[in-house]
Amino acid sequence: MRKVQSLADLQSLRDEFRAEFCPADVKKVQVKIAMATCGIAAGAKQVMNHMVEKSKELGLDIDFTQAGCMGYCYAEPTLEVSVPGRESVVFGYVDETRADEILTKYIQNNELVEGIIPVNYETTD
Amino acid sequence: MENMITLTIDDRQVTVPKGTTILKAARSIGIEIPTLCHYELKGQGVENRPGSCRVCVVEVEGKSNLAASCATNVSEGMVVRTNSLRVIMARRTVVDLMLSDHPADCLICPQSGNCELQKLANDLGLRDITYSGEQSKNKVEISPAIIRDENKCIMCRRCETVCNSLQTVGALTAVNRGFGAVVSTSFRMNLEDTSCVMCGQCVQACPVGALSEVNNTRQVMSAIANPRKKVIVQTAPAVRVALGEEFGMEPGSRVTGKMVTALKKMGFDYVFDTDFAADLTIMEEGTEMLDRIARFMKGDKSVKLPIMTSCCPGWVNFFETNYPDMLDIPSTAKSPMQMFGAIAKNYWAEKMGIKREDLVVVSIMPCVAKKYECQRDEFKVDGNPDVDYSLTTRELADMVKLLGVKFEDLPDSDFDKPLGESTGAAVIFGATGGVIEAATRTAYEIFTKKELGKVEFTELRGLEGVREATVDFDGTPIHIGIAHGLGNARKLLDKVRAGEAQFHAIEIMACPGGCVGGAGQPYHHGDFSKVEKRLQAIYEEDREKPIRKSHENPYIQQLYKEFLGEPCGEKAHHLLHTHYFDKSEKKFGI
Amino acid sequence: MSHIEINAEKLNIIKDICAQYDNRPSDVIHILHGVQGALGYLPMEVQEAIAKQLGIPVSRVYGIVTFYSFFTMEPKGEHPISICLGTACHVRGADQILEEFKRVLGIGVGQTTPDGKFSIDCLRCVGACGLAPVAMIGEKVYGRLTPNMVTGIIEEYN
Amino acid sequence: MATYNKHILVCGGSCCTSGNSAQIADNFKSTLAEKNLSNDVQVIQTGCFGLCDQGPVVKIMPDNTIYTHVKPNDVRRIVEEHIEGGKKVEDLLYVNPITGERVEDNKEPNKFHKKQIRIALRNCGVIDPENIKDYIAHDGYMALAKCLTEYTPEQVIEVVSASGLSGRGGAGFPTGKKWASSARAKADQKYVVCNADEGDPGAFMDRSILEGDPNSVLEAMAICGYAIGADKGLIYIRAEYPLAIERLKIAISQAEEMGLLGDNIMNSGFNFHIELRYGAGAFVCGEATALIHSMEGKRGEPTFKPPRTSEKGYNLKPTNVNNVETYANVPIIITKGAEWFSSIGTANSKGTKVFALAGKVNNVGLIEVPMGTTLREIIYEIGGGIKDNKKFKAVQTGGPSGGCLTERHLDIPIDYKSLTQAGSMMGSGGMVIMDESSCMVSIAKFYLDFTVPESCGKCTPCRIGNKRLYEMLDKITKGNGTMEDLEHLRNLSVVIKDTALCGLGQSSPNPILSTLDNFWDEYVEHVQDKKCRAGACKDLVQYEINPAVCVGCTACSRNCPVEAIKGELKKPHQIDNSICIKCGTCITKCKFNAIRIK
Repeated sequence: MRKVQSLADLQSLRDEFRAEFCPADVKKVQVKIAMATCGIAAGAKQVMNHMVEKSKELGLDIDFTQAGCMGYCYAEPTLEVSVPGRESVVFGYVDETRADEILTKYIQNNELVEGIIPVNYETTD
Repeated sequence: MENMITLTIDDRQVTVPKGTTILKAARSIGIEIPTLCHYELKGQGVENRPGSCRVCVVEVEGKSNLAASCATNVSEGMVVRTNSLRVIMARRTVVDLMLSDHPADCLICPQSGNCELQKLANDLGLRDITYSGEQSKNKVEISPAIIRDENKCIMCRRCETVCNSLQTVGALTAVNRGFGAVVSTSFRMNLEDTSCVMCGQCVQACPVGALSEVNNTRQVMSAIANPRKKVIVQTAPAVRVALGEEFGMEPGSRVTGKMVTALKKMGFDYVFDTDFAADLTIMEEGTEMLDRIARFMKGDKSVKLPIMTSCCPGWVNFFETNYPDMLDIPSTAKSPMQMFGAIAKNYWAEKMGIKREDLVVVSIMPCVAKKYECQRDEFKVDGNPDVDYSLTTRELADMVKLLGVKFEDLPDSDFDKPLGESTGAAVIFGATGGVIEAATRTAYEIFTKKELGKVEFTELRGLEGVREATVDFDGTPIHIGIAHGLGNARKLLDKVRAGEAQFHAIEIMACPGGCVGGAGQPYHHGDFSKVEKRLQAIYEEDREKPIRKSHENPYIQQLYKEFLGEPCGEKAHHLLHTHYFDKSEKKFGI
Repeated sequence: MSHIEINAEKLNIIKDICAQYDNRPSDVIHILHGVQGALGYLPMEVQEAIAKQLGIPVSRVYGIVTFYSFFTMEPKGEHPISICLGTACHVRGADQILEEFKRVLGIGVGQTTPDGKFSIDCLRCVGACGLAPVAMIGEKVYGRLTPNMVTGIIEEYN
Repeated sequence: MATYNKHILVCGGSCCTSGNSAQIADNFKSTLAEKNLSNDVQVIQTGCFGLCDQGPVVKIMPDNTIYTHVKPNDVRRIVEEHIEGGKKVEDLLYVNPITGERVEDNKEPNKFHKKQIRIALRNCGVIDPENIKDYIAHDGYMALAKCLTEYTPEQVIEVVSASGLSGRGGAGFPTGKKWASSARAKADQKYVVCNADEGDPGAFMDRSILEGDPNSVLEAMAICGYAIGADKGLIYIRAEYPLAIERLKIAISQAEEMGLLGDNIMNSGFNFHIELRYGAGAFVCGEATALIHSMEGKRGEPTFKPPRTSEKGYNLKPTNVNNVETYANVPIIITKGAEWFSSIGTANSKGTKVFALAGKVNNVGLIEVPMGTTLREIIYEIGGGIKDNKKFKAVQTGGPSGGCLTERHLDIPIDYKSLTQAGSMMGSGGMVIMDESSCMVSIAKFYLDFTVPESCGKCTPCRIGNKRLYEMLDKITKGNGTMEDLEHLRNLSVVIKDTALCGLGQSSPNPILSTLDNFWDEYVEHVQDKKCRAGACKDLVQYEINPAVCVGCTACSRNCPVEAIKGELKKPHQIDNSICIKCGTCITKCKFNAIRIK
């Protein structure tokens, strides 16, 4: 990575990274998994590994990323799924079975599965 | 006046310099706020001010909590109440809590009568313990010189501060936390197994009975009561200027004659003076010093300088523990107390027809470490020590009190002869810089073969922690270093070790002020002005002595003629010199 | 008391860790972390070796070791079990979990099983309150515990 | 295979469930089946919407229509009018609480019902904490760049002061004032310290921020360094947080690699380096002076103030100490402005506060609410109410330094001042909800049990006083307390608060004083009636088998570890309370609820 030289330089880098990390319109399915201590303790890592494998099997092209705590400690592991053209949905209590359902039912077929957590906070942007 | 602050304490206005604490501001107008953890050796750079006992709390207008007066600086317009009901109730509760975790064996506690907690509980009128509960069960140990009863520790940290900051010995530390917190040693070991040098400054600092000296008065009284034993006593120079304090006399009162009278009343067979042996020490150490300097100047590479004094047992322990690489630097001369013992048991006893095992030598010392020194194996013959028991000034006072006499009204008596005769040079051993001054008085005359015009070397005196001076030996400059307090000693020694300082001779005393500030002296409770007054008294005593140079002591001259031969000669070497051990590997945490 | 010898291998580990911090006394807590991580615990000869490296009295090291609950002078079990007794875990029944671990392993808090496999300690809060009650075995966190899960968890390590 | 074009989300939170949301979901399913719509519209139960006072709640997607107070017999109307007819059911629509209008499309930015605003947590759960690019993509380091290029250090402090941000670690000291004090101090070296020694049992806000968004803390520390004239930052973090440490290390090295930390940052001539310092398990090290002594390699004992750490801190140099959450607020204050920040919150306290909501509440979690939110909103709307439909009893805030508040405090808008006035405190953000099964004397004892060994042992009132408080509470919970003990308990608590050296001791009696104030009857019951109404004090309860309910299945007697239960098969059993150790095993084993505590 190169060193940032100035405010303008940082701004252009930001725009470049935005296109990579949070483009205005999502073209690809994104799965974000909450991987703070509680999430990991509740099995988030295994769920993620499982989903990566399973999505390969299903031939799904998905971006998996880890994130910090989403705040739903009672429902760990939790993950957020963004499918192009749909509002993103947070699922809680995700074990391997539910992970499979999310892939085959929700992502592939727009069929919701158990464990939806309505987002109840406001973001700053 | 911008550096002055005006505030109101108990409705009285007071103006003090900025940076003054409420405690000191109150004291400046005679308002006493009780304290426990606060302990300051003024001028010695040591102040224990953790603000932790919470006894000195006061009410400051506008502050929601009570403030510790020892730790709160004054500010302009501050309004302080030191005696409101809120303050008094809080103070009582704090002391009540301390008592709830403190053994109630006051009647037989070594600190009874001197205990600051006992006094405080009494002053606050505590007659029962409201908040009783579980009491700490910690270690109690008896080392050769010091008794440690952790159950009595109130965590004031005074001992920890003197052990680490003043003395840099590092034997004591606070351990654990919460209710289990207590001042102890590494791994809760006995002091003897730690870096402790037995200097006893912790004992001097302890406000309660958690640290005290080993008490030998009972053994001494049994010996006196035993008709088969001859019991003789020697008294160190610093004792005579401090003992009076135990009887309500002014600090710095010289009570030499009364002390001798009291000792005779107690039944000692002979009352001698360690000062006699101090003169002897000067003969030996002075000769050794001149010899080393002369050989060094001639280019003898086997000789090392500086020569360092070796009278102080805390200091000897300190260098054996911390400077094992420099064991060949201190003088090999024994301390005056041990020289006295050696002469008494090997020369005087024979002369008097007393068998060694029937002679008991007692020393009265301003010192706690002497209790350890007299037990060292190299000072014993077939298990029989040259000095049997060493008592502190405080223990002597306790014994005097048993006589039921009014000490201040006792008549004066003289020491017995021959081991009771001494010079002014011996007296000043009790003050920092005194040993080296006494040695200089003799060395000068021997070296220059001229008589000294002025015997007082004021450039060697004072209370500065580390002092350096150059004395002109008739054209030859002799560089002298002096340190008192082991932290200061460490500073000086580290310089010498690093080759950053060149001295011909160095005097070191473990206790601040030298023996006048010894750990065995009456408790000064942090009032260092008492030590300064004792120091002045020492120099007065010197001025009044008819002979002020050790080599002019006729009894010393006679001793050499009759028995010892030459200073540092074969016999003198055998009886009056010793050797040192590397203790760094035997102890933990050096 | 004479020195307890510490073998050269251990001494080198200690020296290396101290050297990583240039033997700075101000880094003694990091050094203790490092040494405990490498050797498992901090017995007195280890503390002494550290003090020597740093040129400080061992009393200071000991004062620190006894102050911080993270440091231990006793060897822990191969699988140290830590029961969280934070508030969230407390109100969700952590004491019952602790009792069950004690009962199943037959040891008390601060003790190690005779075979050296397990030791039990309590800790204040893992910060995984959402999963309360929580226990840690090594660095693995077990959440939403009930007493009847305890035997199964221990079996994972047998 | 079905391809749904509509989804009906039925809230499955406990409030809605008790309002018969299961029946509602069933009705939707049967109605849709009846109309042959099962393959077009999916019905699913979800987690709590946080609209508990308006439940049961139903949301239709993708129309973003929220219906409130839905009853099972409303289902047909919704299906027929909305799903089939495409016309929304007006009288069930969610009402905008501000305008009073019914809202048809509840898609962003209509977020009136959302009680939370995520400022400190803005990136948590959003970005990849191990990739600085993701942080930069979310405007990361823009605030630092702005400060270095557009602001003087004084201006930075002005912005922070004007925002009204105050210390989130507990006491709420104004952050701008603190920075200004360090900036004023003259010294050759200054330090910026981040207090990440989160120690309150039941609190994990700081850990979550560090694990979810470590760069925001680094950026804020650099901004602080620029403002006060420090080039060195230290993060004092609990060794019990390995993941947070790992992510911080990654973030620091990535930031250094990109020149966002290090020398001559963005060619501004400003240097800033950050190092980690580990705690070692001492709660008291959360206190600033203790923390500094710990960083210096000493026992973590607090020392008296003044001097404040901003004048004489780490290595006796001016040191600014703030906690993680405080720093996490800083970058966005710089980018969005002081005015934006100060518009959130109450007159006394600006911005938001993160709480770790825990205990007997349905939605345990990490929440961030504007100052001024009420406890009721937090517990019932965000927290989804009390678990298992039990009765709310108390809420504990501020950890061992705080207190327990009750029903009558639920509608206080919370900020630093109001919580202190109510007898608790904000603290670092632990919030533990208790129901009727919690004994308040035991809770007070629990906190003292924590404080006693966590006291550093330095000052008398904390070292011995807290121990005595614990002993008195222990005596009371064992049924040996006297009314005099209650008096002593209060008196000693007051003196400890008044005389202790540091914040830990000065606040350690708070759990006792607040429970004495709010639950006096419960204390008296323990003392006079030897009774614990919560059934938590083992020495004060008796177990009893209700013979009318017991079927004699022997499950209890077989599982009793001390053989205190006797009885013949298929006949009611009895418990011998002289043997019983009140372990509770029988209660969990009994399938018939026949065993009760009295």
